[in-house]
Amino acid sequence: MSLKEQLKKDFSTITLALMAVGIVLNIALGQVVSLLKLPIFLDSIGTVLVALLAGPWAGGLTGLLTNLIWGMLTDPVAAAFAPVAMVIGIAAGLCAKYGLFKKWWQAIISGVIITIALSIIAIPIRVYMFGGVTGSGADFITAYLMATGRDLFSSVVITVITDNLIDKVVTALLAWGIVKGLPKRFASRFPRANSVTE
Amino acid sequence: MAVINVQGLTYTYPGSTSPALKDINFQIESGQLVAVIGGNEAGKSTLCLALSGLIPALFHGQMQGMVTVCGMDTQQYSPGQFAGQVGLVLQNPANQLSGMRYTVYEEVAFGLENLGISRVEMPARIENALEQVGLAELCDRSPYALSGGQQQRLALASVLALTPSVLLLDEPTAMLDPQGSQDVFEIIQKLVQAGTTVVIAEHHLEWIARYADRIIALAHGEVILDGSPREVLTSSRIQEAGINWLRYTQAAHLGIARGLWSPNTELPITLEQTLAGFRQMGTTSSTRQET
Amino acid sequence: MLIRADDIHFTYSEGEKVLNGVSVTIQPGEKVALVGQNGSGKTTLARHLNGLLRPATGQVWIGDWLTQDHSPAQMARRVAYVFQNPDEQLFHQRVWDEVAFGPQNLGCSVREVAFQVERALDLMDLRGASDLNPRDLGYSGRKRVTLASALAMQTPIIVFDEPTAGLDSKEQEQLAGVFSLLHHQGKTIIVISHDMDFLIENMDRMLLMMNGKIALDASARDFFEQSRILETSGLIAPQIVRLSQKMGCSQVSTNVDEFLDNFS
Amino acid sequence: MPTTPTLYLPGTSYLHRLHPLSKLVFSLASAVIIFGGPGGWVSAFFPGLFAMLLLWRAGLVGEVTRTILRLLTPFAVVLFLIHGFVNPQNQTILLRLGPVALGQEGLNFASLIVIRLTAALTASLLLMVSTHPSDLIQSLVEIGLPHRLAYLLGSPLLMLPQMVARVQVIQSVQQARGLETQGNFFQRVRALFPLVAPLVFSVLVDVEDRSLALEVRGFNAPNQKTSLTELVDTREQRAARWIMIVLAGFLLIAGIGWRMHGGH
Repeated sequence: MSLKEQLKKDFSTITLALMAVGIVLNIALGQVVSLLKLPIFLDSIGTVLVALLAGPWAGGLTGLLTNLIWGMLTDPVAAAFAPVAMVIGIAAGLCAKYGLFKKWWQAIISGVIITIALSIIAIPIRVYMFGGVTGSGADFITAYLMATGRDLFSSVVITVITDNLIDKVVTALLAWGIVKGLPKRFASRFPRANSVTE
Repeated sequence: MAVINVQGLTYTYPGSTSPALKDINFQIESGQLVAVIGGNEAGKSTLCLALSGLIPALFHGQMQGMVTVCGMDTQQYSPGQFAGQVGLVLQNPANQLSGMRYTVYEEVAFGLENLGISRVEMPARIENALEQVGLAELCDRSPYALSGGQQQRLALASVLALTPSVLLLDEPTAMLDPQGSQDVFEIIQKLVQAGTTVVIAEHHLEWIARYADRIIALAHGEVILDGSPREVLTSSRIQEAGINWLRYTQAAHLGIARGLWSPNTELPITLEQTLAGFRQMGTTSSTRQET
Repeated sequence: MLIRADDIHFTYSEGEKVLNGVSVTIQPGEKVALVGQNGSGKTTLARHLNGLLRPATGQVWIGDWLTQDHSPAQMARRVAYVFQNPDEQLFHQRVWDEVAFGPQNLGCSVREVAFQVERALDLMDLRGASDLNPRDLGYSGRKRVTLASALAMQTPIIVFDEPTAGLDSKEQEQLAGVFSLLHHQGKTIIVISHDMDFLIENMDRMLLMMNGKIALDASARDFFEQSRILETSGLIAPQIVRLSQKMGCSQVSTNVDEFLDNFS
Repeated sequence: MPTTPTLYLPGTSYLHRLHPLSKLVFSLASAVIIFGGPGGWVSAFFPGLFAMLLLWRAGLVGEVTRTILRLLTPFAVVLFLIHGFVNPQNQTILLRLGPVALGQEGLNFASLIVIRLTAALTASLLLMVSTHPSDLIQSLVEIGLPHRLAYLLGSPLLMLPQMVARVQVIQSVQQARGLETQGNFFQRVRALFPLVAPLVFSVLVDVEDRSLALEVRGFNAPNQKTSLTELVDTREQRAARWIMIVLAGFLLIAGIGWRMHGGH
């Protein structure tokens, strides 16, 4: 089957519109966070939502494309982290598939699993391409850890996990709450929503 | 000739227990302007989707009966095949922009590109469509820089460029201000004059009363009335459908008891009919007094 | 509670002047309609009344509060504002909780919240829906939830943005009933709307906005007598007004009964 | 409503006129060489310098430099501080400031990273500033990118401003319901769901309409699609693209070999 046919089969037009909206949500929700001055990014909530509603592959693609588009919009550096965003979507979709998004506490566990999965990809990129630095507040953690004598790699491991843990747990909880609250008619268009609501 | 033929149509959305449409039967002749009215949840939008072939193709509900549009059975053809035959315009103009094109001109081209129209043929069709909706001067603007009314006209142009023989409009003016609604209504009138078949779900009764050839009233998914505007809009049964009479009709109806409106005169639905009816009574009563 | 705007001016960051010297006083218990074309500044003016926007120059008083001294969340104690699109506010899983959100934000006691929610649900005919997911309701149901949410806040002033849009005739009549009830309770009702047929029957006073100014401020009857200014503002007069004018009645009627009285 | 600002700078320079694929291949090949080529900073320096020269000839170097400074300055400062002062591999001490010391090894490493990123950024900006996003997408469709993926890449750019505007509306709505968005930490955490959920719900409600609108405009029509605009390609550009691909592959293999023999 060609890529074209495969895509058509997996992604109906409504799934496609959902993914496009998921990408925009990833980018737009940063606004809310900056408005509330909270120490999270929430830049993968659209990815996680798509993963819950349309499965791991749709989620992964949403994440990947979000960062590529981010690269076009403001910062080509974001494109380098596209594989990380993809892993977030795939991990969230798999968690949902195996029933780890039914209860709020399961959503927290999923948030932790997503964090671990993304770290595996994010750490090498951060260390090799960026010298372990991102230009954000998290760099203080890295600096502190290195000052206490740790090497660059293990400092970045700890930084990436602490930096992402709260964000991904909050993201997973919000996404869980939203899918739970979807109108029935909408949820019926996305049969996978059952893996959260039932 | 009937361009739309609906027979025994019953449709239930997935996950729902009661049907959204129940045993609908009607035919629509070519070149007519047919209005579908009804309260909220009466089934107007569902009917539009069924006539456009999007139900059953995209919604996995239960459909019984048959819908044929331009001789094509909606259960046998895909929405892609209907795209050149049936145009559909929805309520919210912003949701109908493709999101893929940066100018009004290119936005109209989007559908033509999808249908594989050759590059040589496109400009004439785009310009014609923009001309019809009065957006020719704004062709280089961003679709997102337009007002809601202009965006809705753009949605119309995008569909018109595909030269459909049937145009379905699902409450196209619901989100527009009076000026925007007026513009859309004028375009629709011209299209009907030019021979397009138009089915419109609309709650702006005054306009329907004046221009529709026929009205189908829905309540709870069933057709409760189907006839000329004057028949339908003056029937006491449309109250069941959650629709009040026009003030003109109300005035005449209450006027009967006061001797201001003749019980033999059919109730009015336009300003002119109302004026004529009241004046007629006024002159007859005054002549009676004189004699 | 008295509303007073003193010569307010306002410009959005894009630079276009939206309010250009608006002064208006609204007495407690008035039913006021704000009309005008899109872009005339009526929504901007309404958002000054609950402190969502603050005037560049001039002052807005709500009772003894000056809006710029209070956050929008504080202003919510005095002015409730029902936005047009219900989908842009509903987030709870149950209708009951959604309606309780406002009173809870205002710090009402649990018992007070319960009382206000029940009352508002009754008013909007939502008693049977209180345990449903608000998003499972139809459009008008969702709209009624937003109306109930505002009513439950027990503010002396309520602003409604296009309240009749998307409601069918029956639901509009129900809304008119709620308006008259609120009016009897002494609340100030401010309605932004294009629906002239609804406004003429339910509002006392009409404010026409044009180019950031109040172009006409009159009782509903006097307002529609001014046919020339209405034409330039792109408004379409209500059916009953056109009918009474064409019939050559000496006075504009505001409803069908009045028309028949005037006519005979 | 404005469209999303992107990195694209409208213009008519020779770079603007090049086929998007030529610039895309240049950017990608540069990235491969910069991060994978042999010789450390040498592999990064020359593609970066070459990209700068190309931009300079097109008169775009000023804008690009500004963007690079904006994106990389904070990053570079932190990078030099961290690696200069606290990299455990620092042995050659250049300067001692009380308890901390500036090390040569850390500075070298930081310099390498900054050179690489500057070069990669220059090469990718060469594509971004001179190519309209829709032309880039069209060029990809012409070499076989499924139009469904093209939709996913293209439509978010134009939807974004609508959604950002909606964030502001939702903030207003919930503030009008008494939600405090500027309070203490716990109040702000509490405000998160009421602000996020309606945005998500309201856009999800639109998803169905969007998909229907695409369907009725033949998005899934069975025929071959055409295109309104034509991208100009030349034989020279096609040849240049192949040369760049081969060169990047060659240097990548050389780089792997170089690393296996101890380079880094």
